[in-house]
Amino acid sequence: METIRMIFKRIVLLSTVVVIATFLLSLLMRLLPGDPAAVLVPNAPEELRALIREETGLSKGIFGYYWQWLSGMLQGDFGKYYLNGGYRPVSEVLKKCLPPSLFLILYAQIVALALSIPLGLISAYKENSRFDRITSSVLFTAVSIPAFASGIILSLIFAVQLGWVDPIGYESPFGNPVEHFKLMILPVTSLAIGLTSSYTRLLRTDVIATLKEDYVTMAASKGISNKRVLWKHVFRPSSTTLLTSAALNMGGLIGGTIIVEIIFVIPGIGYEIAYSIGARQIVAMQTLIALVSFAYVFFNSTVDLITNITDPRTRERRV
Amino acid sequence: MTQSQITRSRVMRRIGVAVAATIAISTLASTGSQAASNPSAPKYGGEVKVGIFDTFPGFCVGNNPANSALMATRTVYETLFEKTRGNDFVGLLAKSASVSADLKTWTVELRPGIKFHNGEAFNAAAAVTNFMNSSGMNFLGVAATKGPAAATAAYGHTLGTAVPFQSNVLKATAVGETTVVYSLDRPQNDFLGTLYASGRGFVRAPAQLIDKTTCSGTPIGTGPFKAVSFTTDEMIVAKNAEYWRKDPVTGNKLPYIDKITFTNIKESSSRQAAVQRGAIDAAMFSGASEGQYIQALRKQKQLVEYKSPAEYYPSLWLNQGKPGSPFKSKNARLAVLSCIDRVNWVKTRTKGEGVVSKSLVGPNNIMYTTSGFQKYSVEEAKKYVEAYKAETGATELAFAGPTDTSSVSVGNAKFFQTMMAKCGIKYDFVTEEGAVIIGKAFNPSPAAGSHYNAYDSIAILLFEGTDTTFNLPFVLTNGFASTSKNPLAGIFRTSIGSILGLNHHSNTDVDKLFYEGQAAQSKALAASKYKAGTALLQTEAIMGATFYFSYELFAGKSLGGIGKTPIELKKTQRLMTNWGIDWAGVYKTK
Amino acid sequence: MSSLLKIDGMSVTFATPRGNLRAVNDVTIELLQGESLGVVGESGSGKTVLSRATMGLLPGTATRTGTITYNGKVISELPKDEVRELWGTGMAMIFQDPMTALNPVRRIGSQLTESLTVRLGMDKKAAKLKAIELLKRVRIPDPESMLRKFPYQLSGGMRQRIMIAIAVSCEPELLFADEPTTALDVTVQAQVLDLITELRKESNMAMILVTHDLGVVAGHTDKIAVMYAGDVVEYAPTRQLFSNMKMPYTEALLKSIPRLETPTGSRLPVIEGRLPDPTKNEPGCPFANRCPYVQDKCRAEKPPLKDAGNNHFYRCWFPIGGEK
Amino acid sequence: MAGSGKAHMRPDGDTVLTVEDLTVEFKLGKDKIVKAVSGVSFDLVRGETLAVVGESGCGKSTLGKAILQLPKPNSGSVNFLSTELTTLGKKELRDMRPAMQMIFQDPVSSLDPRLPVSEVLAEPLRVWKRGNQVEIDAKIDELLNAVNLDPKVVRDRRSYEFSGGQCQRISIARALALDPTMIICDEPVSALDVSVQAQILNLLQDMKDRYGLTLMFISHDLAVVKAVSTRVMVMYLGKVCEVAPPDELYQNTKHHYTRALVASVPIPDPERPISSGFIQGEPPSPMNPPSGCRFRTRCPAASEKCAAEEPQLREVAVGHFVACHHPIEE
Amino acid sequence: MSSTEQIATTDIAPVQKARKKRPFGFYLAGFWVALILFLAVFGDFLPGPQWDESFYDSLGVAPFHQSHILGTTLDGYDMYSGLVHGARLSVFVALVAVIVGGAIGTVIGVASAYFRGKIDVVITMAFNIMLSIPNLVLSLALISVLAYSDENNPASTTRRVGVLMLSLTIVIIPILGRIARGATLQWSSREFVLASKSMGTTNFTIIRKHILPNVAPAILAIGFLAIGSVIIVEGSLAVLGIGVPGGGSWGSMLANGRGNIAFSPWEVYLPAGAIALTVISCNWFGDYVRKALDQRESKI
Repeated sequence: METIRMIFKRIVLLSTVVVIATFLLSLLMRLLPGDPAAVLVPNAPEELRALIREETGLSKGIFGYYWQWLSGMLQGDFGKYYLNGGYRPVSEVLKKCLPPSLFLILYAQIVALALSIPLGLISAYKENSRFDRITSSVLFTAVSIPAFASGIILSLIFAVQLGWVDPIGYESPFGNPVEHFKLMILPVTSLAIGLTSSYTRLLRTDVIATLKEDYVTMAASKGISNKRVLWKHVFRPSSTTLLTSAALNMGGLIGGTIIVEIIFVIPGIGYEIAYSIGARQIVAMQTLIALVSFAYVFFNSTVDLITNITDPRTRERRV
Repeated sequence: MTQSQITRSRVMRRIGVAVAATIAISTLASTGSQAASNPSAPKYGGEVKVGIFDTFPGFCVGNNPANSALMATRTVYETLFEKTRGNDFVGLLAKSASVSADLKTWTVELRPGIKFHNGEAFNAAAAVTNFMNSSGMNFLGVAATKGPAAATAAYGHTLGTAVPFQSNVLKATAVGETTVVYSLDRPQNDFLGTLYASGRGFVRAPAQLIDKTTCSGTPIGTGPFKAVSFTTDEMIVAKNAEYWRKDPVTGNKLPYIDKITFTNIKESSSRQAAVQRGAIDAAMFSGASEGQYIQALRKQKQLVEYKSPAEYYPSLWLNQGKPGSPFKSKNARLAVLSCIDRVNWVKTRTKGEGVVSKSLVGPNNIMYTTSGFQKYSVEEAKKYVEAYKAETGATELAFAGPTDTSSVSVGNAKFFQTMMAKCGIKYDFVTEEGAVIIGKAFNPSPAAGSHYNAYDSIAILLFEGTDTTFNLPFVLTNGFASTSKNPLAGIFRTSIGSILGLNHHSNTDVDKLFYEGQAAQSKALAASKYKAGTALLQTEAIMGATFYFSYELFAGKSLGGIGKTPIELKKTQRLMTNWGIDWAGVYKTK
Repeated sequence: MSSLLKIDGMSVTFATPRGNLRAVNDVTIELLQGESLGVVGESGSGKTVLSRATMGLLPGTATRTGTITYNGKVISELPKDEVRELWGTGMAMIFQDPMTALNPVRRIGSQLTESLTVRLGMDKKAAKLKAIELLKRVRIPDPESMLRKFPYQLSGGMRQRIMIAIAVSCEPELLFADEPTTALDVTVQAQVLDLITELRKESNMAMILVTHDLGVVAGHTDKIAVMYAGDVVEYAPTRQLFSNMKMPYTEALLKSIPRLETPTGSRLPVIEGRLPDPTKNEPGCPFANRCPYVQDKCRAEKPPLKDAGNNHFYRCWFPIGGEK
Repeated sequence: MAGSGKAHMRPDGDTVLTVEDLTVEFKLGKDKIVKAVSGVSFDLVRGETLAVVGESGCGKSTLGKAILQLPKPNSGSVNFLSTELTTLGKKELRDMRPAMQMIFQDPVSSLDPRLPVSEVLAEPLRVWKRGNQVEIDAKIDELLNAVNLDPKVVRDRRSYEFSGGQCQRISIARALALDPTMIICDEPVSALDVSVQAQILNLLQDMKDRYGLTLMFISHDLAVVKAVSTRVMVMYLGKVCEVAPPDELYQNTKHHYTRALVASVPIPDPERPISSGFIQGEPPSPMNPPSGCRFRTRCPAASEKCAAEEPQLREVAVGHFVACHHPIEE
Repeated sequence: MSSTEQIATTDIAPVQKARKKRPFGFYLAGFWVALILFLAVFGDFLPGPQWDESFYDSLGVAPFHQSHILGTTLDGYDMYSGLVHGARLSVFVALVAVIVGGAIGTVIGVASAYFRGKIDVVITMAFNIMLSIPNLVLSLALISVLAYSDENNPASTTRRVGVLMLSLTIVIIPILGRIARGATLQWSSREFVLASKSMGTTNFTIIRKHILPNVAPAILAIGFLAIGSVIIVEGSLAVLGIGVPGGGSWGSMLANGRGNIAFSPWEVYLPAGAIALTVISCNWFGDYVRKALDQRESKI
């Protein structure tokens, strides 16, 4: 009962945040000087602009426009690209661009977690050892190299000069799985570098703090093995922070993949966002950004909710 | 001058007509023949990936894909005519054409038995439907009875930019199944160029044209390949088993390849690396901005270069019409045009791949003349600046122009800015997405207080080829002549007709000279009129030029048959143009 | 009764950025089976370090010297894995703060049965039965439902009982109780102390009770070690200590505790001054500059541990009541 | 036990503070209300030290803060120096603040770690514009001397350079800065070592005598309370149990809860072990207190009456008040 | 009474001045940041080629050329003067965004946490909303709208730089605001705040004298990290083609040189190195401040 009420409250809060965020976005769009329809289709005759104003609801004032956009979204009408005379439904574009981004993010997360969990645990356990210091400084440097620089440099070295993989492109995993994974290596690497660094640092700090907790000493004083202490008593409470942060990154990464998708020519959602912003397709842009922020808020709330239910510590705070 | 706008511009793909066949075959024809030294019998099947550098905006009349995207589009759509390497016309969907003595009635015979991908027959009625759509006649018909909004609703979101190019046609009539008669307003010796053209002359299935909701997303043509899917950056086409063409030499049924994927790889280095590595089978490049990549790829033994003639002439348009623009003053125009350091531009910006201009167009073009062309001189430019200040009382000569967001374009703009600064001219650039720039430069209905062309100046590729059909609407004061009997002239003279002349000059002597050229009965007379027109444009400093260049396609040796399959015997279409190669006869060797 | 634990000359030093910090100095203590020892001192006296060092639960920055003999076996030189064998089954520990000493993300049941299954090799079912029995022993009502609870659902007293249940689950011979009641209210403190004493009696378990409160050790220990600045300054059977204390520090400490008998409004005796800096090795008695009986010798030379007979030891040149 | 009533009030005395029916509740989400203080009444006569004793959660600290209107109580009246504080406006309340001061439990947390001692002490003086810089400096030295700290040594140091006892001295000096009438001491010694604890308790006594203060001394430790107070009020779950002078309270305990508290105090004497025999278990949650007498769930003498009816404070001996239906008979 | 006068004075522990041996990284990072700041301020007065001049005769020369110490780009721009000029733009944009955004965020965050109640709910929600849009996307959207140029007033370079800074500032506000809010929550629950309140100090004075100075180090620590991320976001925007226009900043240099990486790789490596070193230095300082802060906190 308690949980259901909490879920309900979350949903209400989530919807409020998304509605306000998207409304502000529409408001932002209306800040554009001049006629928004002229921004959408710069070289169209007035008649066409009138038609587009009608179709998008731009003619109905900010609230009318927003309501039309929102109700359209709820009914699965995600708006259109009006570029260059023709138009394409955003939903059609989404169908194409979501899978590559999701795969990219998924792989980056898997790689980052697979690397950072052992690294973080070991370097925390051996705090201030040589291993810890080397790992820390390497990761410290790695996190400071922006994805665009690492992407470009990786592509130069491994694709252009060594020719191990193709520098660009995307293949569906269902059509050509080998090629899919090969093409994903470089973009996933350049995304995962930063992620691994921040996850490892996060986990390390958390584990070091946890190791100092009385309950860890208590567990050790039972005479159980170090390994068991580390996994059963240290990792689990520490992993909550890590997983929370990983899940939060899911939403953030959708936006963060823009650069990587552009450098490696992956037709994902980041690519489409950059494109729609560049082409001033404000309706499509609003939809895409709304989806990203929805994803972010959704992951955020879900993780919060799950930790709320599974991690007794947050319940403790609540009580 | 921002050349990459040039290469990327989504405007106006042009039409050419060979009135004078002065063009030498591509100097690189021999390069193309390297493939011949590696003979292998054509094979069926296989998939091909091609790298291009433009996006796909859609496939209806109103959508105007740019150069390299047109290469993909032309695998689906075909034109009535093609141009040969000898600058003659060869019928593609058409069989032949004839013209009346007064040059005002053109009769086109179509090839029989051709079918669209959806099974519809390609016939005279279909050709007329296509003309009615692209010329705006259909739009006008609905607009007249039901109003412009209904017309827009019926014919998609925008009209094609082909409208001014076809403004000289009063009527197209189907006579029987395979004959179309075009009645012209003024005499025109180069009319066939209107029916060829990069994109403007594409023939679409009537079913596609009628349905505005699917028009831009579902291309249905007669071409060797059928569209499978497309996104902004990728188009996939698959073999059209019913294709009508056969190799006239071997009698093989075309096409050979099963599937082609065209991918937009915006970044030149990525495209270069991809084709060099063999990740893609072929990639297209522009000599205007990708010199270093072209030169690097030339060194690759595993690749073959296919080069277009150097017939692409970017120019700098100075807007005389916009309020606040300094270019109403001839001194201001002369100052800017005298300040263009072409030699260093070509060296620095095109890495030597461009050719320094001596005229608004290259020597291959019938309009070519060096007369009146403004030469580079900082001293002269400074004098003109002073004269401009004295004339107008302005404290400085300052103007602005747009540049797209690519690093090459920004680099060009920066270079241009520094160049202008040396002559004491202040140039500001605005970075905007290419499509936005085009929209604002060619704006049919500007808001109150603004102008059709929003920019003081714009560097853009509008001139090309060996003839004038494609160039004319841009240099005239209006795409519709003042005397035009075209029913569209009334409503379009103010909007569509006037937007093409980006400089918005009012020198009707120019119109006169070019119309006389079109009406000339002899090539020599036509040439002299055109050259006089060009000279006038140059003397009056209405627009300027820096260099001209060619397009290249690099393909791996796994691709055979490029440029080897003529449409008809002895009538081989061009090997390589700004809209790429003909893919119908290409096959995979492995 | 035979000797269970013997600590001989144990010192513990921590490496800190300010230099080596001497937390425990040359401590010698012996504990018989079933005996309970109170270690008393103020904060910074080294009492907690003493208990953890004995068990071997020190962080990596600490160095321990001296010998520890447990059940006749020298364990101070054993590798960590072998020492660990003793934890839980031989020596067990309960901590000061029941809020932090239970793993917040694991259920009481799993924490309670962990040593049973891992250390004693019980199967799950047996472990659960044993856990329920343990909970009953520590007077927890409704033990079955308790197994499914998380620590946050319990009050402080309950948690401390759970912790005691965990500590005694493998029937250890020696229990380290580090300030087990400091975080509890007085009424609960009394209950918990009684519980510990009762459990000890039942299974003849020895205990080292570390606390700052002389009142707590008074009723619950057999002997007491008073610590000051890392030294055991007085070490005696409980009754002996209270009736015949030798060390001025012990006396001062005892006097400064407010009592119910203290007349209202009277001034309390105080200990002036402060603890010496544990990173500096100053000569003399560490209590010298706070001692009311200080003489020159105290400042010059550190007193050795002296025997007053009856297992009573102290570290003072001039003990109360004179030397024996 | 643990009831309401005003029998112990001394309306004729020279009262500094009169608290009547004070109630403080905190909301913890929907339907979760912590009833921290429920209808507590008491008064403070000039010059006395009232000790408020109880276990954690009994509402004693909340009571102290509510008197200072930090935050304002939910209901009840607080009359300080003949001024009703609960209804005062922001400005007027602020004007009353110098007369009532507070000393907190955590000596380190009650000093801003960034400010040197001189600034800590100067702050109240500046806020109330008590003199110019020279006068303020002089006052600071006087205060530091009063709490036995050498101004020359401590003036420019910051809180983390001091031990807990020294911090508490500075806190006392700060509380004295504005010459208050009343100081509320919220567990001032419970975070300190025993030896230091005695120093602070002595100091508080000295200050009280020297400045003629009225003290309210909040503590959980009966032994500490005994040493300093002139009157003791025992609280349980937000209610008053017993009010009496300390000697009377300990020698003639009437309330079962007080008896349990007294019995539980650890005595450093091996011959007198502490006893847990009188009560068992722990206090119930203040979110959901028992009906009637709030102590009845743990009381050995509880009857049906205790559940039905809340006991009122009544006088059982001179100055000794108890709220219990079944007080302990001698 | 047994206590002597002044007892408590004699036993004050002598101040333990930790030996101020700073790690080597401190000097390294400090040197780099000082160098960058020096170049940003005095770069124009240093001798060297024009940064925006294309040297026709030295296209793409490698570093250690006699007249172009760090080489030139393929388009003939001098790398050294480009980097010096870029230092100014990148650092200027980042500093302005973080300082202004940090100041606004701090004020909002502190006020929100100090006064709690409805304001806090609204502000927390506002921060969450802003944080729900990824940094890069938010600045992209803001720039594309704010820097939109209609035909009558083309967005000038100055305006676009302004808009860029404004957008990055807006992005920074919730990030630092949330830190300020968290730190304030923690500090305002300390008893000295209550003590100050109980003495009649006004809220404004409490915030100014007690909250802000204590919250400042936490904000400083995150502020350093934020400078690093702003430099990265600016670089990303440049790679997307909408950074500082005219190609002045490091990000734009890298974006412009990206295509030439196979021909003149120093065009990418040098600005990427400059960005990475600056970000590392900023992160390092942030970490250093945070560690110092943690140490101080643990003492408190």
